[in-house]
Amino acid sequence: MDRSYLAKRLLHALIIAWGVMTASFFLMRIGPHSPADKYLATLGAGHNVSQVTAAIESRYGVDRPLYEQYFNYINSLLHGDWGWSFSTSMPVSDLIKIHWAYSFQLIFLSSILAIILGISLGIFTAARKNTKADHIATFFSFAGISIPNFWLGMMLILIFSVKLGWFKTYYDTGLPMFSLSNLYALILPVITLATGMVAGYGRFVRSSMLENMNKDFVRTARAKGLPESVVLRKHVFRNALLPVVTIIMLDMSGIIFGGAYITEFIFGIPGLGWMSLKAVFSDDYSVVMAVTLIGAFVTLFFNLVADIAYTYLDPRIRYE
Amino acid sequence: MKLAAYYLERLKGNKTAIIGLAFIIFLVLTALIGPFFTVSPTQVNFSEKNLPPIGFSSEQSEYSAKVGGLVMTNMHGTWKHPLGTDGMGRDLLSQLISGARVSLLVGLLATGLAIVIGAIIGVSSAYFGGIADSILMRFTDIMITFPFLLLLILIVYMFGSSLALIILSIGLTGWTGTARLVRSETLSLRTRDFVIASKALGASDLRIIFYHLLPNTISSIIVLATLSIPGAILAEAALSFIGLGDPQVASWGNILNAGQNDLQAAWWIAVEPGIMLFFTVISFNFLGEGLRDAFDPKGDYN
Amino acid sequence: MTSEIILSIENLKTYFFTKKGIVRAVDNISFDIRKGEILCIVGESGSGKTVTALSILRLVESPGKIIEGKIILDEDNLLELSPHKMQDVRGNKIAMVFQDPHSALNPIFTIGDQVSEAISAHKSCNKEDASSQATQLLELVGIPLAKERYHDYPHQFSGGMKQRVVIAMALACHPRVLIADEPATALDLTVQAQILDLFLELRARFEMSIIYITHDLGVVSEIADSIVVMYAGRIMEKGGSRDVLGNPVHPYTKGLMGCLPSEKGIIIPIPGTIPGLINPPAGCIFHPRCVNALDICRMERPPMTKITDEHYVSCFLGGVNG
Amino acid sequence: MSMCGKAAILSAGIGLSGCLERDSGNKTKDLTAGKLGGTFIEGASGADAETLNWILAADATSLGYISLAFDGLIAYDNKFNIVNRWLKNDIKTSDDGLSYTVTIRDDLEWSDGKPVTSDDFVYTMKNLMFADWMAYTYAGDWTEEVDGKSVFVEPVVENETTFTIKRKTVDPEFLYTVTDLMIYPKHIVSKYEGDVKAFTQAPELNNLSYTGNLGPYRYKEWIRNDKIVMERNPDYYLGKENGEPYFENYEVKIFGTSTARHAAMEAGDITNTGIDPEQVMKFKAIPSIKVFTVPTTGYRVLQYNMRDNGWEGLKDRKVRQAISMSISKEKIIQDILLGFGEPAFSFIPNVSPWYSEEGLSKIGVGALYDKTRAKELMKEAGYGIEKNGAIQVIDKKGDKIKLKFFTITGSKVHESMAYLIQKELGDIGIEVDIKFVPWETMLRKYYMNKVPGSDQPARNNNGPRAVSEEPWDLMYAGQSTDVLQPSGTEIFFVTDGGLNTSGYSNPEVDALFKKVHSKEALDVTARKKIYAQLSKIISEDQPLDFLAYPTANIAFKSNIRGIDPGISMNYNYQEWYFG
Repeated sequence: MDRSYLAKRLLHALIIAWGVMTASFFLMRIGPHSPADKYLATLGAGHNVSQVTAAIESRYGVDRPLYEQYFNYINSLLHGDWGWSFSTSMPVSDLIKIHWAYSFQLIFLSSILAIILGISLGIFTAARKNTKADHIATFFSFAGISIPNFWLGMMLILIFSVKLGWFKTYYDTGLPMFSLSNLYALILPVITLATGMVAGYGRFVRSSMLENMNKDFVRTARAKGLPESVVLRKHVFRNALLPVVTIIMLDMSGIIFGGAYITEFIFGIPGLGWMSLKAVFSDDYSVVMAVTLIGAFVTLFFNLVADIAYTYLDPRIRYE
Repeated sequence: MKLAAYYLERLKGNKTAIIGLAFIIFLVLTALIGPFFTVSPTQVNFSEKNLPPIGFSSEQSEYSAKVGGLVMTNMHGTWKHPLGTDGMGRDLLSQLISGARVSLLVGLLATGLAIVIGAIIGVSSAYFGGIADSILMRFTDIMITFPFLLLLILIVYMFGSSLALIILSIGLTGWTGTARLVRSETLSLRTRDFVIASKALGASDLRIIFYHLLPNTISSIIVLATLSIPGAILAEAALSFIGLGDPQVASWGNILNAGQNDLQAAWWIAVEPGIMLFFTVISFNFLGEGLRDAFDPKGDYN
Repeated sequence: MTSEIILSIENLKTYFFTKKGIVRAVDNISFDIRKGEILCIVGESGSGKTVTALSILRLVESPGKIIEGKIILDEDNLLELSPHKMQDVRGNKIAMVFQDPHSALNPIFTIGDQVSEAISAHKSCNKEDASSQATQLLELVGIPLAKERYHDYPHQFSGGMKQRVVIAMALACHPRVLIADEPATALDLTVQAQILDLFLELRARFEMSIIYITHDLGVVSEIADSIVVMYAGRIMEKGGSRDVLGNPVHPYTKGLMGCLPSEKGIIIPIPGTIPGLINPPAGCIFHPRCVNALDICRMERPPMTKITDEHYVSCFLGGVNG
Repeated sequence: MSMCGKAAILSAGIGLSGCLERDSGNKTKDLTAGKLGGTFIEGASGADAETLNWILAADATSLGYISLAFDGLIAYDNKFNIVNRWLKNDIKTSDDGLSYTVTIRDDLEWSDGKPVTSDDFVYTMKNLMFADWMAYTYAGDWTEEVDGKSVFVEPVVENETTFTIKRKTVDPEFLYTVTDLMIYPKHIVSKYEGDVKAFTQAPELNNLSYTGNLGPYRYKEWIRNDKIVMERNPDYYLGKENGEPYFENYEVKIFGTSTARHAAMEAGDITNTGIDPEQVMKFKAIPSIKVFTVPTTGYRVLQYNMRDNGWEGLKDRKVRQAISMSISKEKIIQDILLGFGEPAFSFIPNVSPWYSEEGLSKIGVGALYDKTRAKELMKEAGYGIEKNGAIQVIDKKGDKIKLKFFTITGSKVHESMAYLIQKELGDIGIEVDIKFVPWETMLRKYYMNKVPGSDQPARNNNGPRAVSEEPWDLMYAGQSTDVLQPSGTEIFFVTDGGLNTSGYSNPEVDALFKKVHSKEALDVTARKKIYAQLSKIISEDQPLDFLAYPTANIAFKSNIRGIDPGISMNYNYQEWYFG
């Protein structure tokens, strides 16, 4: 991977980030909502609603013409200013600083678990292709992929929290982040988020393994007299890993902004997903914009990482 | 038609795909004729609140005029409401049937829309190439990069929670996969002899696109569509679950959303629609995978 | 040439159990290979040559299965060895070179790694020894600048060079038998010739026995000491190269030779194609395509008939010149 | 400081949250020893607060948080007696009712040790609350009508701890506006004056770092949408003798679902929370928990659209009475509220000192819940014909009457009400078409109105000819009244009332509300009479159907001591402790 390629990729990423930013900026503002909405119901007799609305909109800087707001926003972004969150009354950057960790620990733990379990499941089932164990595992993978994670979360709460009382029904932010009790508290959320990932990765690894098992070089490896475990681990798996790495990387953003969102919602984890959901409902533009942009950057970052990882893992690309 | 019969024959060999197909057919039939046999899903009956399903019993608080306060009653499931009732005494069976209609409608229409948009964008991008391709693909990239659920939530929140809008927004945001697939398939077809031949014969771009390029990608599109339907169904359910569903319809997500607050008093409200969702989604996944295998020319082995 | 027999295949049956039925890919074949000889297995594609080779190494994959027979190497029946012991046979006593060098090498490991891996699989030696041995092997098979190229990846080599690497891997433990499955087919003509020369050279140098699988009678005539002609999973004719090529008995062998461009430059193809192996024709499996087929050919399977001590044919017309 | 106590539309299901006063005033002389310690955790539902910068707050939750650090001038006990907080003496109203003299304690301090002075109050009013740049949402409460123009009242500093607010017109209920007065430190805020952006984003104002000894707790940590933690204020001006407050921390924890909230209470993770009616019996059976059933200031109404885009019949009082007469308040209370409520007949809750039963039409219960009589009324109004001895309710064209019913989405109580009302009206032959809409849609499309074709900006009441964007006939909503100052509710009932979205107009009602704000009403008995008369007229007129006053069930850990259960049970919360 030479420098000009990297530069090209970065430029491409920037264009896409700009596109996402612009799209969400205008999407948020063409709707009929205004941050002054929350005051509408309380505006009693004797008030000139439009005057108060105007004052409130000017307070949050949303009274300017759209293009002006747009350029102002870009300008402040370039100066590292993410804006002011008027539904939480704090700078968006502070909000993110406080809340990202809750999302991160959930996503990190789930991903690690899903990668370990998913890959093991994939190797296990591929090595036992068409056996009973494989069929059972395949069925459970399908189930894991198909189970709606919001329902899964609810069922876990119903069974393990409400009926059995093993866990709290909500996530307790009072726990120190690096403690066993915090890890324990994250068990149900992580299961909720990771189940679909484990099943998906498992299936993907399995099919990637099977595809590579039919490759001639695997037969070559066996013909050399290598033990089957070495054949699987070295020749099949290392090759099967290539597309898996890509899929996992590309999947990351989907997980963060799909599953993690919902998981935070169910368990009351005040992560970025939940914050942005609340922000949508409060017409808090800057928070939604920031989370969207972070999401886009994370996605683009993982795309880039996938690319680099691919290059690292696949000498055919590395040396071109 | 012969080809269809051939693929059907191949599909028959796949047990899980057939199970999936059977459940989908059952669901469609239920959604179509079920409402004629059940009570209205909005019919409330406050004296039959929170009835458990058949075979279960549950302790419920009720106001008793005699006592002038609350009394605990042990409620048993009745055949009148085989799947129980919700907190307003509405029949859950009929709500679930109504939910099946909603889910199938969303799944089919939203996916259909996404496929049409995706196919048009994908095929034009590949066929015209050059600048058109770059612009369309950058646009696709932007759409892919946009956090999908957040985008959906934004649109639905902004413009109102009606079923039509939900379907439209799922369709409008879900086409990127199709576009990429159709584009890559078309790219590989574009240089094939028959396309070049018809170009040489003076066929118009549209004709080439509709008569030569699209039909040749149809099997991949069918597989993708089948596998996308659960995504659309889940997207609607997720939206409803977080409170952005169309409040006028009893969709599974809406019932789940309501059930979430009743987990202690009436667990079945949250359990039942989830089971339906799960079976529906897994059926489409089974069928989709089966179709993929059936269409796969390498799939003869085993 | 009557040196000792080192590998003997007896009544080998390898079937594939597919959903549509049983494919008799290798159906009751027997042949021997002697020390230092080059035995060519000849046949059209689909005749079971490769499955035979894989069966010898017990590398037939599901749904394929070796049903019965014996493969005797050094008095051991390979089919009765434990998987672990069989592992030690592969690459060590019997090695194999595959058809397509482009896919036979793992793209993500260096060639040096893949060659030394073959060494360390069977010899307990440290990494450096293995790698120096591997370098020697690479030199041996004619890789220029072997030391420098040790750390290169397969895609950095040409097809012919890749095949040399594959051969180097196969030679890693100086195997008694080297199975080469159409090793030159995927390469262009000049390279083919170089690879053939390499085999001849190696045989001379290591006294290896080579089972050379090909559909190319031209190649066979150049290198074979003995020949096994396969068709639809069965052996049609086998014997010394001079006998089989000089005096082909089986109509199929004759047909194959007809496929060689004759001096007059006319190619005479064999009519028809290989039958489906799930429901093979009764009697002689070749009869539907045989111009000389008799009634008995449609009913009974012809036995292996001895023509000379070293020449056998499976045909009712055996010895009769059609 | 109960701004939220003023008349308001309640947007959704109500948690316990901010409207309950948290105040102190008890004079018991217990020793601190043994009481100190523990964290009080209140379980809340719904949205988190938006800001601790009180002048910007639009939501009750924000004001609830702020009140933990900020007592306010007074508090009310459960019987609505005023308990002085920051006040040194009761507010003195001049005999002419035109000036209000406020004297605050002299031991109040900002965090930097500077004393809280009357100048701070006057500054807050004049330079912040009344300032155009601020656009304070409740500024209207501080204006009066003089010569047809709306002007602000005039605050004047008398001395270090005394200030006077002067009016030009008499309004007896202005007293309650004054008692709600809040304050900013002049020496900190003055640097932001005029710059609304800087003011909005000022860190000291957003994390309450100035509150000094003004409340029992101090800001410690706020994780948005999760919890706010306030820590014990050792300098609390009321704690000088007995060391109040006794909890080390006071925490409000927000739960996403009521399931989680109830489960947390059951498990003992939280100290107190509101309980759904269905769960009350279960919680009452738990020994470590006690449940109090207390009245609230809210009431539930069915609004009738009397504007031009509503069904014409609703303009007729008889029709409204007929509809109200067909809806059983008992059923609502028993079936939906499970007995936790009282039938409502007036905008003045029955817990209010101004409540009077005299002359009240108790429509919807007993003899006035009568569907036959309702049908007769419909016929009298011209919306029914007699057929085979029974009255068939039809509109003037002879068709079945179909009414469009709206309420907000996402609340089980709202939905249940909708279906119950639909059923009841179905019995008299009126078909009700129910639509659930989100709160914002409700506001924009159904509440806000303007004269068709005009370029008026839409507002909640643009005069009698204005109509909402979408037509509606019936609307179910929750409203709340300041029980001490029910005249605040006039915005729903007077012709030009700011929240008179349904277009009700009765000159008699207008005049009576005016009277409440006049010199005549300075006399409490006279005022009570006016209120009684208003209640009577409105209950006859039925501009809306008052359905019920719900009561709340609030669970506490049973080891909490010092609770005085009632409508404002939090008034002495700083004296509570873990026993």
